[in-house]
Amino acid sequence: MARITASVYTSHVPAIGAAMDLGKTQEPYWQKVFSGYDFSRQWIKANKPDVVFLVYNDHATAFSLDIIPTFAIGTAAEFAVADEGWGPRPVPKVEGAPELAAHIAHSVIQQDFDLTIVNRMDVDHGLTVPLSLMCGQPREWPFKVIPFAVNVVQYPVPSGMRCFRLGQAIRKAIESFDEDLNVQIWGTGGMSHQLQGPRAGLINKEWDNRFLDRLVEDPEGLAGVNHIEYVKEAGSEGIELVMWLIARGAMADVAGGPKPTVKHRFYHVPASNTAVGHLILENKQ
Amino acid sequence: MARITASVYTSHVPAIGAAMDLGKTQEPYWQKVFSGYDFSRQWIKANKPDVVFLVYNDHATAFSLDIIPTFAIGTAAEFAVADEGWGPRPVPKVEGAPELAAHIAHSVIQQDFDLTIVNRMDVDHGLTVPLSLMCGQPREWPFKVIPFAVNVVQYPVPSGMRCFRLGQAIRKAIESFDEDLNVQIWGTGGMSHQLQGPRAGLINKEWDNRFLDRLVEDPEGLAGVNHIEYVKEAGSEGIELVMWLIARGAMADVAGGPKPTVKHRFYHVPASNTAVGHLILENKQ
Amino acid sequence: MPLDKPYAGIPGTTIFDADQSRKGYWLNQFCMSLMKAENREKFKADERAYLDQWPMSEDQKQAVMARDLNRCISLGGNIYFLAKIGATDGKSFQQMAGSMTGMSEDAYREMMIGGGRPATWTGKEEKK
Amino acid sequence: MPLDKPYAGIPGTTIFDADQSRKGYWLNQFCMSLMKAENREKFKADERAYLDQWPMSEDQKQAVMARDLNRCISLGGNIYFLAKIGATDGKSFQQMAGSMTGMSEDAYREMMIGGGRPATWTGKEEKK
Ligand SMILES: [Fe+3]
Ligand SMILES: [Fe+3]
Repeated sequence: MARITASVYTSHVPAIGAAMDLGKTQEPYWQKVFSGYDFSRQWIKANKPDVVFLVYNDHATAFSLDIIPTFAIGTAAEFAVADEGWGPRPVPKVEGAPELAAHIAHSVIQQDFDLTIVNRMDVDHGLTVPLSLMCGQPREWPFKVIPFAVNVVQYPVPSGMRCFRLGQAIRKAIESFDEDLNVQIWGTGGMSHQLQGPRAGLINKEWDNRFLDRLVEDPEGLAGVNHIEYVKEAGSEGIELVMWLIARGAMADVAGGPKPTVKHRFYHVPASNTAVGHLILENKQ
Repeated sequence: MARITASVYTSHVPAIGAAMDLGKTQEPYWQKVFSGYDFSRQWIKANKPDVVFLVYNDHATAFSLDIIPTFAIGTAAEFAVADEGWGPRPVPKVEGAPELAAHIAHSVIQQDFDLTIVNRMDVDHGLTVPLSLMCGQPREWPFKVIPFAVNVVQYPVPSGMRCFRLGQAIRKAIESFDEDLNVQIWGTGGMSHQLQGPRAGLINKEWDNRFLDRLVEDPEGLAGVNHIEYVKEAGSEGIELVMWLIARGAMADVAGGPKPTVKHRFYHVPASNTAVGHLILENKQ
Repeated sequence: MPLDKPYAGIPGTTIFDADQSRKGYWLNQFCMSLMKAENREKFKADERAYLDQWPMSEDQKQAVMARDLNRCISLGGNIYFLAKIGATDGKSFQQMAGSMTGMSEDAYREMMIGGGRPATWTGKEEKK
Repeated sequence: MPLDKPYAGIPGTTIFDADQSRKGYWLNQFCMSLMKAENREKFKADERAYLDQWPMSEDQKQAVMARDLNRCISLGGNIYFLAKIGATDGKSFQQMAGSMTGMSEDAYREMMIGGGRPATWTGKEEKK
C-alpha cells in the first residue's frame, strides 16, 4: 500500500531559484533564507520519499489564456523545465510517476473532482524552486514527482474548502494504490506577497504566522477563510496559499488519524518581494 | 434576468452532417432521420433563443492526449469549425457569448465544479451536427453558442450524477445573469452505439427508449445509472448519453419548479452506426 | 493496480482508460496529426516514412499500415483518434466500424438497417 | 454583470478575473510569446514591429513600450504574464514590482528588507 508519510509546505519565490542558480546562497541576504532549509535537507535525506505529489501553480507558463484548468494533474513520464523568459533553470528534468498519477486521477475524478489530465507540460519555478530548496543541487532529483497545478491566476480560483476536500480525496486515492510507496505531498506558493500595483511589497507577518498556526491546529477552520481575506491580508498573490490546504487535507488526522508532528517551522521576510514560510509535518507511523 | 426556456437533446452522428453537406437529405435512408427534425426546425424558429449552452464532447479534435479536461467551457468570442480529417464542414463559424460564458464559469467554479476555461478551441461534429439538425443550412447560426465540452473519451468520465448536479449549478449561474436573455441548454451525443471492436454496431432500442422515458420522468434516478450499465447496454460510445443529464439537471423542475412539457420526441435506427434520439422539453413560462 | 475495472469483462469491447492511453499515446498523437491537410498528404505519399517520424512501436506502425483497427485498439489506439486515419482514406465511420466486426461492408450496413447488433450479443454467436 | 466582486475595493490592487482577462487577452498572449528565445530577439530588435504583429490596442502597445506595468495591468495585463517582459529585459521580479509603487529601486528594496509594506496601507499615506 502506498502511504502519505509527510507533508511539506514552502514558498516558491523565483528569486530563490535564481540565487541558487547564480551561486549567491552565501550572500548574507540569501543566507538568511536558506538557513531555514538546512534542517529540511537533512530531514529529506533521512526520509527520502519514492514520490512527491507536488501542488503548485503554473505562472502563465504551461497554461496561457487559451486554456485555464482549475486543477491539472501531470501523468507523463517526464516534464521539461520551462523557459520562463530568461532561459530554463539549470536543474534536472523532472521524472514523473505515470502509474500512480493515473491512479490518483482515476480515483479523484470518481470522487467528483473534475481534474484535467495533462501529458505534456513544462514545469516552472513554482515546481522547481521547492525541489531546489529541499534537495539542493543534485544531478538528478532523488524521487519522482507528480505535478499538480492549481489555477490561482484567473479568478475565480478554487476555494480553500474545495482545496482541503481535494486533499482528502487525494489521500484516499494514494492509500488505495497497491504498490508499497512512500509518498509525500507538498503544498507550495505564498506566503504574503503582492507583485502588482501601488500596493506591491505588502507583507503581513501576523497573518502569515496565524496561518501557519491554524494550518497545524485547525486546518478545516482555516479552509473556511474566503478569497477576499487572502487578498486583503496577504496580498494579491498571497492567494497562492490556498494550495497548502490541499497538502494539509491529505494528512492522517483529517481522516480521523493522529495529529501530525511538526518537524520544522520557519518564517522569514523577505525573499525578493515575498515572505518565506516553511513547514514540515510528519504523520505518525 | 437570463432564463432557461427549454432543453434540447439530440444525437450528433457525424454522418448526419455529411449527409447534409453532400446534399443527401432526400435519399430515403436519410429522409427517415431528418423527418424527426421537421418539427424541431419550426419550433426553434418560433422559440428562437439568444444563446444556446451546448453540451457536447470533443472527439479527439480540440483536445489530444496532451490535455484532457473533464469539463471545459468556451468563453471566446468565436470558435472555428474543425478539420477532423476530411476538411472543415462547410458550415458557419460559431459565435460565442463571452460575457455570459465567463459569468457561468465564475459561478459554477464557486459552486465547486472544477471547470477548465478555454479561449481557443475548434469545434467538431459533436457541436456542429446538432446545430445543423436544428437549424438547417443558414448563412450564419441564428443564435450565440457557449460550447461546453465533456470528457467521454478517456476513462474515468464524469458520473451521471456529477453531470446532473452540474446542470443544477449551471441553472443557478444562468439565472443570476442580469441581462434579459432567452437561453436554451442542449445535451448531445448518444444514443446507443459502439464504434469499436467485434461488437461494433450494437443498438439497444429498449434501453434507449427507457432512457428517454426516465430522462423526462425520473432524471435524478437515471443519473444514478453507473458507467458499466451504459457500456454494457448502450455500447462503448453510448456513454456519451451522460451529457444529456447536464441539460436535464438545468430544467426548472429539478429546482422545485413545474415539470417541463414534452414538445417533441423522436427515435430512429440507424444513422450510420448509431441510434438517433431526440427530445425537446420546454419549461413552463 | 487496484483500479476498479468492471468494464473489463464486456465482450468485444476495449475501454480507453489511463493504461490504454499510456500504451497508445504516440499512436493516437500520430492520428491527431492527420487533422492537417499537409500531414495527410505526407502520410499518403509515403506511409512508412511518415510513421517513422513518430516514436510508435513497430507493431503499432504495422497495424496502421494494415488498417487493422482491432489491432490498433489493442495497442492503445482509441477509435476517435483512429477515425482520422479513416477520414484520410476517405472512409466513412460505418466502413471503419464494420471493418472491425469481421463482416462484409454490405452485411454490416444491412445489419444496421435491420436494427443493429443486439445488446445480448456475446461474441460466441459467430462460432456456432 | 451581477458577479460578486468583493475584491474590487482593495486599494492599489487589480484582481485578474474574466473581465480583465478578456480585455487583456492579446496583451497577455504577446507576453507568453516571449518564452521563446527567438521571439525575445525579435522583440528586442524592433519592439514596435514585433508588437504590431499582435491584435493589441494602441494603448496596450504604448504601455508595453513604456514599461508602464500599472498601465498594462489596467489594460488587462496580468503580472505573471507581464513578468515575461521583465525577464526579457533582464529585470528581477523585485525591480518589476518596485516599478509599480512609485518608489525608487533602492527605497523599495529597503522597504522589503525592513519587513515590507504594512497590510494596513491604504494608498493615502503618500499623499500626506
Ligand atoms: Fe507563485
Ligand atoms: Fe459523439
